[in-house]
Amino acid sequence: MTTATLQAEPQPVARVARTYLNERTTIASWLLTTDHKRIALLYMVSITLFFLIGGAAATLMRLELLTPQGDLVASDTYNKLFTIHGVVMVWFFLIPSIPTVLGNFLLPMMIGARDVAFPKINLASWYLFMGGGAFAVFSILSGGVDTGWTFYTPYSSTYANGHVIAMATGIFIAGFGSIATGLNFIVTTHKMRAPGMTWMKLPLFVWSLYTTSIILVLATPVLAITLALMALERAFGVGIFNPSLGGDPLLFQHLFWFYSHPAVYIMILPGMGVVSELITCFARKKIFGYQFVAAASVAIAVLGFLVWGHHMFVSSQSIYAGMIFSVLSFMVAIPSAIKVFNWTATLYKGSISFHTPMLYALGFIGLFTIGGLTGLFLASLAVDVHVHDTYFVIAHFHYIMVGGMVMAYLGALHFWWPKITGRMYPEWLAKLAALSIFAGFNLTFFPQFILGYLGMPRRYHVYAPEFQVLNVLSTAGASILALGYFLPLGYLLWSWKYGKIAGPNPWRATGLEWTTPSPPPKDNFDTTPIVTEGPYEYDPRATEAELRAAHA
Amino acid sequence: MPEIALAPVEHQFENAEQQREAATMGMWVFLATEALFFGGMFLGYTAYRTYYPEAFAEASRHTLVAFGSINTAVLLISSTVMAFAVRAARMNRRGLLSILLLVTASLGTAFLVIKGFEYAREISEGLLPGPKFHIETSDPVHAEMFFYLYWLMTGVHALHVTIGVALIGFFALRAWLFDAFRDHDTPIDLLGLYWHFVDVVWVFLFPLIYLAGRHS
Amino acid sequence: MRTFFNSLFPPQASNLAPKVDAIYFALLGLCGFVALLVCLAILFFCVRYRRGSGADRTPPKWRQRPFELAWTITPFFIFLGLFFWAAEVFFGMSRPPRNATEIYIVGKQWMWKIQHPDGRREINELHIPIGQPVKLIMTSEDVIHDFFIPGFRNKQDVVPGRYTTEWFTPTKAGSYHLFCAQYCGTNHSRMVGNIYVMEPAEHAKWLAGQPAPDSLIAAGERAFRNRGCSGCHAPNAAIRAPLLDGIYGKQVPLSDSSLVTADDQYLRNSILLPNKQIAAGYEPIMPTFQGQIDEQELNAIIAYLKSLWEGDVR
Amino acid sequence: MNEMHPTPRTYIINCVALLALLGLTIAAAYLNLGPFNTVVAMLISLAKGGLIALFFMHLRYSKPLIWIFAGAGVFWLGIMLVLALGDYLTRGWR
Ligand code: HEA
Ligand code: HEA
Ligand code: HEC
Ligand code: CUA
Ligand SMILES: [Cu+2]
Repeated sequence: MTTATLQAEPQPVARVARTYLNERTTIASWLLTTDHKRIALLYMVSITLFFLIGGAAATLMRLELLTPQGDLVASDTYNKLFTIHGVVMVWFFLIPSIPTVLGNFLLPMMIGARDVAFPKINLASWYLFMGGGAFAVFSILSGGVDTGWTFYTPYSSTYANGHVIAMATGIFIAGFGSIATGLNFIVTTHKMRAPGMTWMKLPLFVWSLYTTSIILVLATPVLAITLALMALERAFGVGIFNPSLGGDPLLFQHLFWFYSHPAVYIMILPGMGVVSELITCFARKKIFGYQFVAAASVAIAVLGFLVWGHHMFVSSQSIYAGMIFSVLSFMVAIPSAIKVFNWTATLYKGSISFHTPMLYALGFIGLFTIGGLTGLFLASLAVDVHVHDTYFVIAHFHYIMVGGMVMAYLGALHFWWPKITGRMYPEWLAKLAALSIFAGFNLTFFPQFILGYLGMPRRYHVYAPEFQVLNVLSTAGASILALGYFLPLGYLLWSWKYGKIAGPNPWRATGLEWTTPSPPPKDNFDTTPIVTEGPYEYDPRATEAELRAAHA
Repeated sequence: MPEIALAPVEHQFENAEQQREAATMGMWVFLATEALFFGGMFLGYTAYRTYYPEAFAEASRHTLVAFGSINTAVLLISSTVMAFAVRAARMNRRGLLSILLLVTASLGTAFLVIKGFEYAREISEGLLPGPKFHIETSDPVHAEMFFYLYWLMTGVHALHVTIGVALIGFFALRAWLFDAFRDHDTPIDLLGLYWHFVDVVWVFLFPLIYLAGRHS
Repeated sequence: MRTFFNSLFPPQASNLAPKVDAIYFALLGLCGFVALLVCLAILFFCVRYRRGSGADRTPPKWRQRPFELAWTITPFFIFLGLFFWAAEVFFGMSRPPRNATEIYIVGKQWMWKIQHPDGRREINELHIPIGQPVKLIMTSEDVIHDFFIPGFRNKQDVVPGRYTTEWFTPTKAGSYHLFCAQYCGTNHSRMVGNIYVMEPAEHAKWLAGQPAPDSLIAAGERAFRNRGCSGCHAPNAAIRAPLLDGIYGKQVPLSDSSLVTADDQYLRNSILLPNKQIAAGYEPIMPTFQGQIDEQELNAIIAYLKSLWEGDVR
Repeated sequence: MNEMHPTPRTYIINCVALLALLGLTIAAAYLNLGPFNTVVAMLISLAKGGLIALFFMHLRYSKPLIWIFAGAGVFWLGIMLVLALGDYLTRGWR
């Protein structure tokens, strides 16, 4: 293993280099920074906090579900827990995760720019995010909300108790933060590329951020207006969605899913981008079918807008609409398939090493495939009638969102950690964490597929006793998972101070971001780079030859 | 709205050309999001109108078509003036620019005042949905739905007009006092785009609200 | 072994269950195969081409495009096939047979109220005989609920303000879970019940043991009188209003010169929102009964109106 | 961008055209065209919106990229309306 590592010699640091971290150190210099790298770190800290809130809610939920009776918390509390969990995990953790942390940090560097196009708007987006977060936390602390993350009317607008309006306001505001980020990324990708950085030379991570941003910009405003209408209905009895005032509750669902289905691709595309980077780097091979992988991102972003009705197969929408949405849902799976197959093909004849980021990437492919394939079950009309709103759906999306996206996020953090901090994380501890997360994850969520087909509905605080065994397994897995998540939290912090010095390019990866010192200086590049090569000029044979030479 | 660059070229850009193109593009992207923001309400309107065409037609007859038409004209003319203002900025004619901006803002204000009179009349006639809502039609439930949508859509639009008027006034002042846009007309360009967009939204609102049931 | 299997797989107790399960198993097979293929390929490459393995790494000669096309087009056709199969079954699920027993379901926070055609009522329990198709006509008094019977593989949202339907033919005697599958507030998870599927003879015995019901139609007829409907709609009424005999299932001409079929939804709207659709040739004078008649009484009235139906068009 | 710019004449003509279309749409609304009233009204609105975008918003003189983003908003709005109405209009079908 030691011989297999290809880390460059740590560079002796003669004098303290000027980096974006030590350039200025006052608190104000952080809170008022317009440097994309610092904003990325602000986001990193914030979403970690939100992940802990969402994770704490999940922990309590899993504990409650150990027994079929509701003995740990009351029904209302349980309902608030899954609402908090869903809202926080989706809008305050997973949607911002890779785009705002790694996207902010890397996008300008990857295309050879000094910053994003609108640095002040970038900072503003963080404040919007935190403002929205403040509303959400307020509504949690002052009693919570019990509508589920989907806020279906007329329950949310008329019958629910709790601070629905505060929560909706929080999401509304945070949504504008998302829009600002998306707008920034789109313009940055279009206008800030270094000379020679053509579209066909863009790293696939940039492609994925770009397509994600398109969704952010075109879908989020619909969520904003939908939640605003719901809040108005709740506050003033405006009857848009209220059947007793002549409204149609399904209109809310149409509007909500018009946003929320594309939003699931906001949650997976950046992960796919990360995996494309990791697979190539650790297999030392050019990606197989670059153009197809890039085009698949675009296809997912566009087709993703055409399938929202698959969440409404049994909602009493027209059966003909159901059929259209079903066939389109199958079609949106094709670009995902293209990606999976191309990643697999990339491994062929590579020179593969298994550092922690690669473990996460491989985990992503496996778990995303399972999650995606079960999405096909859900897209099949007759089967969805049975499994809709059961734990089958819960398992489906956790496989993609936790097994896929959270893995990709952790993989990306480990991969770019040396760039962000200038330090290496401890490899063995990190591998241990990756493996326990993988094992814990499967133990938590695999049983839920079975539970779902058995018919256990979701959002159930008490359940039929015959479901208990599988639930106990799931809770056991969740404990392992929780421990697995705490490890990186600890050792990454530790390594910031005590980790090995990493040097500019510990992975010997291609990509402009690796041509800068670690951590990078404030303006990233001394001179604007000129790009002549494609993004993945790796050569597995050269790597092998070097390795043999080192041995001899 | 994309920020207004004070320094000619900010550090992240290579040159002024890149900076201007980035800002213009940012504005267009922003307008696309605005279109979908309004789009949610348009969908609600379309869905209910296809379901309850009679109720919507009858309710629509309770709106004041004269006021609506005048207001449309006011906005169209203000857009024209705005277009001239953008041109004045490009030609570095500070005085003309501030005057044209002021005219645009006044037309915007006129729009709001007229809309305000309309609102006042509708409230007094019981056309504000709520406990006091009252309308002489055969399907009051869905006539009320029309008025929910009416207040929402015109309300959100009026909010946009208000923001526009405030910004235009502020820019007029800056042009007049500091000659802030000499050789630097991008902000005025963007402001113009925003104002024209608000106009386009109204162009669609007008027939949906005022003209839905005029022929019968 | 059997019990172990039963703890992993729900009972198949309706005509729909085998059809849905067939698709499910086909998907399991297909997706399991694809997942296995992908994972095995990854595993194989990871071992064979691990760094320093000495395997041959000369770049292969073949071109990429054929591969890309193959793995774009193959899933496309597989997916189309899956879609048609599942849609076909789904379509069948949404078309109840004509001879189905019609049972009215009203969901409310947090219980199921069930009215049989003969007027018997049950709460959170439904007793039905084997082999007889059942059509549920469902609505809600407050928020959206969902009538879910895992053993039957069927579920349908129950939406306030309108009727939704769901049907099945029970095929196996026993007791099956009924769950509310749409989140509806505090006691969502307690909005559960049981479906008892009985042999016809046993069902008859059970029926005999029940107190004699006031039939739904009789209740409806009473309500029709008490609520004053007959004051306008009786043949001898002073006010001119349409006669309702035989209305169900007919094409009714409306004042805007369109035609509608007088189905459950239409009757419901005529009573709650009478001015939404005006029968051609009448004044819109019928008062609305929204907020005065509750869902169960409404169901009774509609059942009564349906019983006035003569003729054979359905 | 600077070479080709609308002249004051263009703006004035555009303004007059817009006001004329406004008159037309009002007049059309008082004719009974059956279901076509809405169609005509929307077509005229599209024309007006198009004129504003093309000339006042300088779309006509802009790069293709700007066209794409202007089109994207409209296109996605279309997706929303068409697919959602696909549900609303077929709900009664059996
Ligand atoms: C990141 C998040 C994410 C992603 C990427 C997806 C991706 C997909 N989802 Fe999922 N989904 C959710 C998150 C996500 N989903 C959430 C959160 C919910 C529940 C919301 C709620 O109600 O709270 C949900 C619910 C949901 C439903 C509604 C279920 C219900 O409530 O009844 C449906 C139905 O069609 C569905 C389908 C799909 C499909 C077809 C895909 C496809 O994009 C998947 C494509 C990928 C693959 C198919 C795998 C790789 C392909 C191959 C290896 C190809 C080869 C295969 C063959 C040839 C067979 N999802
Ligand atoms: C988007 C991302 C996301 C993520 C990352 C997760 C992560 C997890 N989720 Fe999920 N989940 C959703 C999104 C997500 N979830 C959504 C959208 C819903 C639907 C909500 C709804 O129905 O409205 C849902 C619903 C949901 C349910 C179904 C609830 C129900 O319907 O009744 C369950 C049940 O097991 C569950 C479990 C978990 C678990 C065990 C994790 C684990 O991966 C979490 C692991 C993390 C930790 C463990 C953090 C570590 C921190 C601590 C342990 C702090 C401990 C401190 C104290 C307790 C003081 N989630
Ligand atoms: C004041 C008189 C009046 C009363 C009371 C009244 N109706 Fe009616 N009803 C009418 C008239 C007039 C029409 C035809 C115009 C219309 O469609 O609204 C009508 C139409 C209907 C229709 C539609 C018939 C068709 O041919 O389309 C139904 C069904 C109906 N009523 C049921 C009821 C029921 C049930 C009640 C009591 C709960 C009731 N009505 C009470 C006057 C009345
Ligand atoms: Cu009723 Cu859930
Ligand atoms: Cu979806």
